[in-house]
Amino acid sequence: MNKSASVVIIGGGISGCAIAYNLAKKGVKDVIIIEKEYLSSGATGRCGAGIRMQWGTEMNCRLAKYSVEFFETANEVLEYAGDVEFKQGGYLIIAATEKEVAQFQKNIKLQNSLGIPSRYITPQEAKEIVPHMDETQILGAAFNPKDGHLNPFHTTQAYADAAVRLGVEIMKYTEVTGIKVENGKIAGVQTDKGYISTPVVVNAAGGHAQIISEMVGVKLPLYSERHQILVTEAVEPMQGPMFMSFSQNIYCQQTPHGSFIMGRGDPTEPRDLRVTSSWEFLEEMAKTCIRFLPPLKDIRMVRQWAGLYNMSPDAQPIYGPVKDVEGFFLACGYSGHGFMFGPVTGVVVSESILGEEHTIPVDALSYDRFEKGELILEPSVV
Amino acid sequence: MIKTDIVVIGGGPAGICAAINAASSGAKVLLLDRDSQLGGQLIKQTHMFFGSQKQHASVRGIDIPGILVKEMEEYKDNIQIMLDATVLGIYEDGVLTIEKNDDYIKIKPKGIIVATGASEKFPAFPNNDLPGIYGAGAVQTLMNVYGVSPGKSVFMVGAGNIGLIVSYQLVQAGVEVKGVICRGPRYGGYAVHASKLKRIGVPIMPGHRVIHAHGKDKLERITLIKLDENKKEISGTEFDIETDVLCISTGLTPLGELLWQMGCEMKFIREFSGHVPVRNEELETTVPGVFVAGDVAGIEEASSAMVEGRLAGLCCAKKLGFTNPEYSSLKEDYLQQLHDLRSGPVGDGIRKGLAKIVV
Amino acid sequence: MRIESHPILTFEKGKIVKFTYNGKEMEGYEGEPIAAALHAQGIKVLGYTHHRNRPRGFYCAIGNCSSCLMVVNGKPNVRTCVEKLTEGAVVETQKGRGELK
Amino acid sequence: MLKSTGIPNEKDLESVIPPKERLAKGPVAIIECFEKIPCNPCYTHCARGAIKEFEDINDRPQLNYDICNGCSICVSHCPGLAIFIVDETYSDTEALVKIPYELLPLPVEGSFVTGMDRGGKPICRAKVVKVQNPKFQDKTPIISLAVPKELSMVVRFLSLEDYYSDSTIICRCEEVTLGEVRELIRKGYKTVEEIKRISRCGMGPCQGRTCQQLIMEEIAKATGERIEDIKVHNYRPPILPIKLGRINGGEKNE
Repeated sequence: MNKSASVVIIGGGISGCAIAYNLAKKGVKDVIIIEKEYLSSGATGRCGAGIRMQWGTEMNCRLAKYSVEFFETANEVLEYAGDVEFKQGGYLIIAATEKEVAQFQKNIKLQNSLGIPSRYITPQEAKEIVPHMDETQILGAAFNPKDGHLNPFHTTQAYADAAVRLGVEIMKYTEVTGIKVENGKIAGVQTDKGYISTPVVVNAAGGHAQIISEMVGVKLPLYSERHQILVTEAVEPMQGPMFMSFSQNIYCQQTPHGSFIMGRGDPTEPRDLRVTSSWEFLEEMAKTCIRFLPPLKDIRMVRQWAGLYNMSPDAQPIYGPVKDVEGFFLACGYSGHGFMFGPVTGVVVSESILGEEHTIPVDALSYDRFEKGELILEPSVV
Repeated sequence: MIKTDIVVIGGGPAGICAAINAASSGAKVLLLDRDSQLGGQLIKQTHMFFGSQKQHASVRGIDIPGILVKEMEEYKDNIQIMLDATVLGIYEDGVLTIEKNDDYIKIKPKGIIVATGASEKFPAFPNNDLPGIYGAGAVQTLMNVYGVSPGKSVFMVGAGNIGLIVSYQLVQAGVEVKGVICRGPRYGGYAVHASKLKRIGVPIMPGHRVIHAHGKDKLERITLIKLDENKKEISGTEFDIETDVLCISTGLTPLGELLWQMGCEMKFIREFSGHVPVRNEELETTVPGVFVAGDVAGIEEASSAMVEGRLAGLCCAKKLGFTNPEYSSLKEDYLQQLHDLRSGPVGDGIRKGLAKIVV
Repeated sequence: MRIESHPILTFEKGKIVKFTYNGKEMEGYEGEPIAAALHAQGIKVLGYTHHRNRPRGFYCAIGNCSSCLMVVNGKPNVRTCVEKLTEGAVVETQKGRGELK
Repeated sequence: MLKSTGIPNEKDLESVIPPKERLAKGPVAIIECFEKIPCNPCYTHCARGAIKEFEDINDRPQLNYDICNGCSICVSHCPGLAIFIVDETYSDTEALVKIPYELLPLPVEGSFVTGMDRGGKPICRAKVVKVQNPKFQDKTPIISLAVPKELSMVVRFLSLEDYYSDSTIICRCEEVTLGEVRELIRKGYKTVEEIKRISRCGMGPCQGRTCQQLIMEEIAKATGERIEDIKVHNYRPPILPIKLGRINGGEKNE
């Protein structure tokens, strides 16, 4: 079954679906998304799905702000029949070290200058926002009431449904086995279901992005690592914001459904594609969670799982074309933040493909920044 | 973290027998059960068992755990029993996490025998979730373990051995059984069980299905419909029966979650009503050192579960280097017992299922 | 209803303990599951669901299905088909998700 | 016929069903009023003037299909409850039928009911897309039903009686119904894991122990696949829910 398309997007997560939607909206109707399993089966469906504007670099603040503003009206804009379950309960990022206090105050100044309504608050004020926290464990906190959380499956589905209505084709359970390049230009994509001739390929393969890039001979400075997460039984609403700490390594959010989703990073995690679960994570996660949020000792966890962070050297995404292979575009290296950047990814990558001016200047996130050595490291990452 | 040779998960007939034979071969065994007593579902079986003397035939199910536990005492130096202990997960490094009362425990064994049994199937019909609609196992637990009657009257869905036996047990407990139905044109259980019920006056009605349950806060009434030879509904034959308990006995499905977690190759086998592990004649799965026995390997009778347990225990120990001096003759005996139990007409399905799953 | 006489079984009961169900004082046997003690008093409805307000009783009675969740001693989501009855237990119908205090 | 059975026949209906081309353009009113009776609220309430002026109050309404935009104002004002709105552009496979409904209880938006034909015979499962009951409709709520496209001119009423078992609970923990699962399968969700993630079916404390095989059976029924070939969902620890406080940092003696 051979076919052709103007653009082939590899990866049916939020990025791939958002790019397809934006392209179709701009009139590029013959777009094909290829997904190895089902929509949001990779990092998107495995992530914590938190959305925050509280970042340490101007670039990330701008990207996140755009995304949050989009999510506020996502149900309406995408005309979704379901609900993306956007809960705007804020992010409470606690400062547990003096270094963090200083960093947060600096971050907030930057964020405020960009129109992000974050503020620095005392432990007592933090306690008023999350009454069940142990405020004696913290020195202060940064709070932005506009941050929040979504249901990643429904959000991706909303983009996918809108894209399909505009003519996009989604090939589920289809695996890319090779990418054909002729005279330095993309010629087509080989899959286990047939060949698709196309001049443009977008690499939105999440944790597998480096493998896809190798198919066209581009070696990306990316690696993937497992991040684990757990979910509890549902209880009545008791925690508004995402509770988070960079230095203490925790994020914990109650979803509108009532369950708590929490995760942490592990610096000793090997760099590979495993998504198995470990008991070590479970034990450390429970300990950290109870230390800061004591009443959660009585909540039962029901499931743990893992997903892949696609790590870039500066913990920021890579957007746009690759010089050596004409027609090959990147949307990867999110370093754990691909879901929340989904809306902006859709906009800027579609603009790159169509040669349009970027709504948000993202040239600094292009692939050649690594050659030039122009890296700005994002300090605010779990 | 507890280190041991073999962990046996599940203290029902299969698990106890597995522990006995692993321990008698010289392995250190840890036997886990999430209930506060050993015996699994035997503790609710008031009827006498079938099979041969070797599988304790004509002994009541409730009395079998006692016999097995006594046998286990012989090897008490090699067997540690942990009750009220639920295995939560098996991780990539072979570590088991366990909740026991208020404790959280980890175990790292060299071999694992999974004897987790089965869980009851849940049928779909409107209002199937009303209080008063209970699984047959639940009804048995309530009346035979805790001495509480499930209700004033019971209607039984399912006429396999469990449906027929539980109906009989309900009458013994003084509960009116208004009828027993099954979808097919013939009941599935043993004829002797059906005859016992008929003598008492319980109607057995093959070729019926529940299409609706009714009741405000709990079950009050059910609607049945007649089915033709091909289990198709005959419209216009609907009728209602008043009852406050509907007992569901539409089959069991193997509880293989831990096997999935360990990455054992699993296959859906119709004859065993669910996914069961691919295994060899010695009951070792595709993950080396992981063995299975009893209902988790495919739904059968307790008699074969006990023999499977013995075989798995013997072979798992051997795999770890603990060879019973009588290994060969015991193994041959167990295989022969299993062969005999499965050889008759009622073993048809089991033999068919095994042909698809044993490699 | 308790089964008073049985042709085969004799029930070894624990000692009688008092507990409350939605504030009402009741008696049951120590160590039996809470759901069994309630059922013996004719109480089948253990909770109501969050989304559709459906009544819920137990289904499997061996801790598999989580259909029997109640609030016990102030803690929600307790599987009462396996949770043992203790002296003075405070048992309440769970409406919806249950509150963690 | 109509005068003996109360059910309009095909010939009656021919005169009120718009041509295919019009139906393909969007919502339109179907005025099933076949008898000359002294009544004209449909005409007086149509703000667009789509119904031809009545010369005699006994005239039968004549709708100009090109002017009618299916706004549904006439529906709740028709004393005979004889006007329906049909939108065949609702989706590729479904049409939307708007029905006046004056019984209690009202159906719930998002739930599944049984679509009935003009003779009160159950004909299909139907999803309640909308329940409109503003004051100006004066207690004649309008129910929007999504029905299979080929039944757009057949379904004219609804019953809350669950003939197709759609309100049957399939997942006890998360209260997912058979109807919701069937809807997802119809939309192209073909594996247990996909259905689980979008609907939470099987994500509750029992971890799918009670519902997984039922979902597999529904997938098998809808796709014709053998149940043996249907992939199960991912099995993840823990097998049973455990309090975080029990795990807290590991074993007590560590």
